[in-house]
Amino acid sequence: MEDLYRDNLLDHYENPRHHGGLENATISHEESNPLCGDRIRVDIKLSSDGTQIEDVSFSGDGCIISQASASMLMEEVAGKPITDIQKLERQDVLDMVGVQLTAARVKCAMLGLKVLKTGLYQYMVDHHHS
Amino acid sequence: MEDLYRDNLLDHYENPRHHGGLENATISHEESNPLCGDRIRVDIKLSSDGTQIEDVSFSGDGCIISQASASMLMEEVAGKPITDIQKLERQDVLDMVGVQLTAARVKCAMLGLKVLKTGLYQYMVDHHHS
Amino acid sequence: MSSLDVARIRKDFPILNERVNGRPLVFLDSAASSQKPVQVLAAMEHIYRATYANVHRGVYWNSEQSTELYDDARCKIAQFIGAPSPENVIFVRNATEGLNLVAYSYGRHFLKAGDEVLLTEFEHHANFVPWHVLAKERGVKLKFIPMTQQGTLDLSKLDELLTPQVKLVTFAQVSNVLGTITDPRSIIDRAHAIGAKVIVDGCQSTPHMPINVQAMDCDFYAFSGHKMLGPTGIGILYGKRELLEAMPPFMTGGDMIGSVSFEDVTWADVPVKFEAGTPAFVEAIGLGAAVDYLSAIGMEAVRTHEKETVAYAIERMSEVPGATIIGPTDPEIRGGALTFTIKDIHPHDLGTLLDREGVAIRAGHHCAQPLHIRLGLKATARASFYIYTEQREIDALIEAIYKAKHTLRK
Amino acid sequence: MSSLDVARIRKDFPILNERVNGRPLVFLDSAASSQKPVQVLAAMEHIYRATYANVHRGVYWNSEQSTELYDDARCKIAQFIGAPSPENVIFVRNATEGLNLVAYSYGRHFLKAGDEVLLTEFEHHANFVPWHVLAKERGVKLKFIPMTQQGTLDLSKLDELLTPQVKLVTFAQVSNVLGTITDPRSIIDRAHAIGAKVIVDGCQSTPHMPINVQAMDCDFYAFSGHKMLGPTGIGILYGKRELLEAMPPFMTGGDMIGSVSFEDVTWADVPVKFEAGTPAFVEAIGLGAAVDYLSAIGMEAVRTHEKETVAYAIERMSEVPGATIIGPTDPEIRGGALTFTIKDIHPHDLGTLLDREGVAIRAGHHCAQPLHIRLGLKATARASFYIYTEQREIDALIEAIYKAKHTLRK
Ligand SMILES: Cc1ncc(COP(=O)(O)O)c(C=O)c1O
Ligand SMILES: Cc1ncc(COP(=O)(O)O)c(C=O)c1O
Repeated sequence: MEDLYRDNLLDHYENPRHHGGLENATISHEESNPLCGDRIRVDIKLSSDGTQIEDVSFSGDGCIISQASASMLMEEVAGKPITDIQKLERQDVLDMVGVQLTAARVKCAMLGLKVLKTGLYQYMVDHHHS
Repeated sequence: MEDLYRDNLLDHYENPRHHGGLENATISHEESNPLCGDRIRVDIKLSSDGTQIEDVSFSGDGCIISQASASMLMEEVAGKPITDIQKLERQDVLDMVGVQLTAARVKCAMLGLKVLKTGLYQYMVDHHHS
Repeated sequence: MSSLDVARIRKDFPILNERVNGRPLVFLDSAASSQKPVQVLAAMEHIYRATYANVHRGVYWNSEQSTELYDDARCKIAQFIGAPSPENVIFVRNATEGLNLVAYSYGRHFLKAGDEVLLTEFEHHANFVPWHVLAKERGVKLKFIPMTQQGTLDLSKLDELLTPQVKLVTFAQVSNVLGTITDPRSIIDRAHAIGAKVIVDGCQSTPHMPINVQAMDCDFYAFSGHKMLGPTGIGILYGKRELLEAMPPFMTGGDMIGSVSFEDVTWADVPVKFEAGTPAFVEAIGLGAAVDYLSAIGMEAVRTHEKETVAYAIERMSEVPGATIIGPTDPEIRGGALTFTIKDIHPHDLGTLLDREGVAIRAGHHCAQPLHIRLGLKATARASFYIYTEQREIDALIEAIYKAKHTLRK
Repeated sequence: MSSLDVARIRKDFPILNERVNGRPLVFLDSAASSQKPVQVLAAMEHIYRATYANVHRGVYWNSEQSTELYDDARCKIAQFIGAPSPENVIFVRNATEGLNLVAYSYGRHFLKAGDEVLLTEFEHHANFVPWHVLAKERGVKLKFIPMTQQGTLDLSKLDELLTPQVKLVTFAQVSNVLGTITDPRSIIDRAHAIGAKVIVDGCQSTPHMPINVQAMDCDFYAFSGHKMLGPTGIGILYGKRELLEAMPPFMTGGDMIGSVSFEDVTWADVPVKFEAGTPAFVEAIGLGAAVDYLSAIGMEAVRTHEKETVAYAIERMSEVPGATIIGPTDPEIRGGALTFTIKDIHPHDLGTLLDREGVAIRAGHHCAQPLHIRLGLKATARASFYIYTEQREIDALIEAIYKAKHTLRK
């Protein structure tokens, strides 16, 4: 217990980084976990050559795990090349969260990554087709 | 075991009484037990005033229990007033058979009685309506 | 002072001695599924260890024994719910299958475009989605009985809602979220007056109070065995005889036929017509043992115990700063489930934090999303009680909530 | 010499030490339903005694534990039948429900009047009646692959039968009466060539031989847990991913939804889309344990043992005056069930007489009335074998038949 909702996680929940949305975002994508109602939107501003995440911000509501892990994820990806994001996996998010999650709560932690990746993927598909 | 297929039952099976059908039957009714394929037809000749079973005969095929108990039943009801037949119950047939039957086999033993009673009942309903 | 000898009852439930996360298990999720007494486990175990064979049509001892026990179970259950005969009782997997059976076999054959189904806003998905699908497929319209602020049904407009187009009315006797107990007769009589048939979802009532389907006069009644001390994999659909006889089968196959030829098939009599294939007969016998167990305690006493328990839980929860109780707070019209929210704590976080204290509650929408939309909530927390629930477990719940608030600085 | 250590295996089946009618039980009805090893019983008992809670959406330890064990069982079963992924595996009550699911969800949505379903004359009612009902309801036509004198499928006319109207082909891999083993590929490849989908009824094959649904290339595959050491109340429908995804749900309710509002419902992904309501998850875990047990023995060894057993049974039965074996007498193409008649003795009488000797066989039409019509028989007797069957039990069967003949003076 002492571990699960430890200060770092609570801090991210109460003081979310990269939070509140972006004006002039290149990409905006939102999803919710229908089973628990957690909802996250990610706004991404790409660099002009479209290879880099210039800025990123999330908004949403839900449990501590989903919101805090989204905040951690934002910190992690801001300023990174898109190719880095594509390599991000489940385990990377679990490492950021840094505490033991049960299977049911892993889903909460993954929502941010899912929204981020799906948003980027859709953008790239659209971009490619145009 | 010694009891179940005892001589009396086997005797009725091998030498069925009132067997082979009637010419000029007043009533003929046939049914089969769909689950095991046992089949019995009962032919009844009523007395001219319609109150008495003047003669009766069965035919059919199936297991020893169904055929032997039909034979015993025929012996029992021949010459009896219809009102007696209406009173016949499950237990009466079990008493005739005289051996312990398991639930699955009781159905076999009851086929003859069912055919007899249904035939009589349908006749009476038709008769009443005409 | 409880109306049940809970300490004695708890001895029959080995799981209640287990520890979870280093703490004694405080199991407060019986509304999702109850624990099982050793008597139920022993009844099933005995079959598998000593007498097992498939039911029906076997002419050897083991098979006849299975058939007899299966038939006995049906009789016990019929008696338990006040059915006129075991022939009104169909074994299904769970309440969900029972409700789908009605939607497929009755709904698809007796409802047509323009007909209406009247339900409530607090139905479990099991009693909402099948009607939603029927509605889409057949042009049937769904209408809803509104709720009062308190979470009870507002029946003041019922007669207006009961237009001649309404062919089916269906509702949960006890809501699995609000806990609201609805008097079935208050709806059934008025529905019958316009010729509608009524389905009662008895999932949250059958385990917890005396039930008499004949007195209730419902046309169909569905419930699950696993919520009332029985095993998983078994549930019941009760139906009035003449309706069951008029309905075509749902699933078809072995056992439910009269005879089969290449050209023609006839059906067995009810209830067998609705039980295709090898039934979950060991589970049915387990449910029979569960019904024996409940009958021995007495369903009046069960209800009294839960009324006391929920009253105490309401009292304790009302003290908690930031706690909001969802649904009626009058124990007379509330079943043994207490749904609540804690200000600024997401129910999932609360569930996880309570779990670390060994306290098992449910968090989420409890398969009642439409209701949560109506309430304007994404999720809620629910603690639910049964015959083995002790007051000290409510105390443990409350204590764990305070601890969670402290951990999260709320 | 058996390929299995039957004596050791029998120690895991407590029921095999029981006496019936004063005689040691000789259980020869495993084709109807098998006995269960203590390992399977222990797996289920442990859940009920130590960890039980409902699966899905619970955020506390017990519920997560149930979910994990349930998912594990699905993985084990997928592996056991060579499915590409656990997502191809749907839990149902029994094979009958699996076949009905296909008839409702695939059949009602992808077949139209004038289409044809090709089946065999030896299908179990579970794989005949659902198609008969679909045919009547939708103007679909049923056609039958003929049989040879020997009781195998006559595939010489298969290409003629496979007209463009044929949309579905379905057959039992092993007939529950004739015992005939059909090589699925001999039909599936030709059916696929004309674009038909193929369902294999694996009820009598999955328990008895290695199965690989991918190698077989069937589109659907159904079987029951209770015939393969598992508990009652659980069965499997395997389906190819793209088909399952294209199909609408069968039953609807809790757990199988994506989201639900008053206006709209979305479905969960396969396989959950097809599992409405609280699943028989304890039974599913029991079936997982059964699959572990069978895998540890090895399905090749199981098949070899049964081939030896049925060969011995055929040999012994052939000596009995008046005995007629129904179906192939070549053990290479015969599963572990021997169906027979004894001249002038009705199978029910034989069954009763054998029961008095403790020998349990099945008598009747074995839910295959059309086949019995084709064979010109009302009923037959069937002795069926499994991993725990010993040669001395075949000897006991033969001896009991002689005794019955003597009692009935035949
Ligand atoms: C070939 C075959 N198909 C289907 C079934 C039906 O199985 P269940 O009754 O378990 O659904 C059986 C079992 O009797 C069978 O042998
Ligand atoms: C009111 C109500 N109806 C239906 C159901 C569905 O029960 P099952 O999942 O056992 O089919 C439940 C259980 O969650 C319930 O509480």
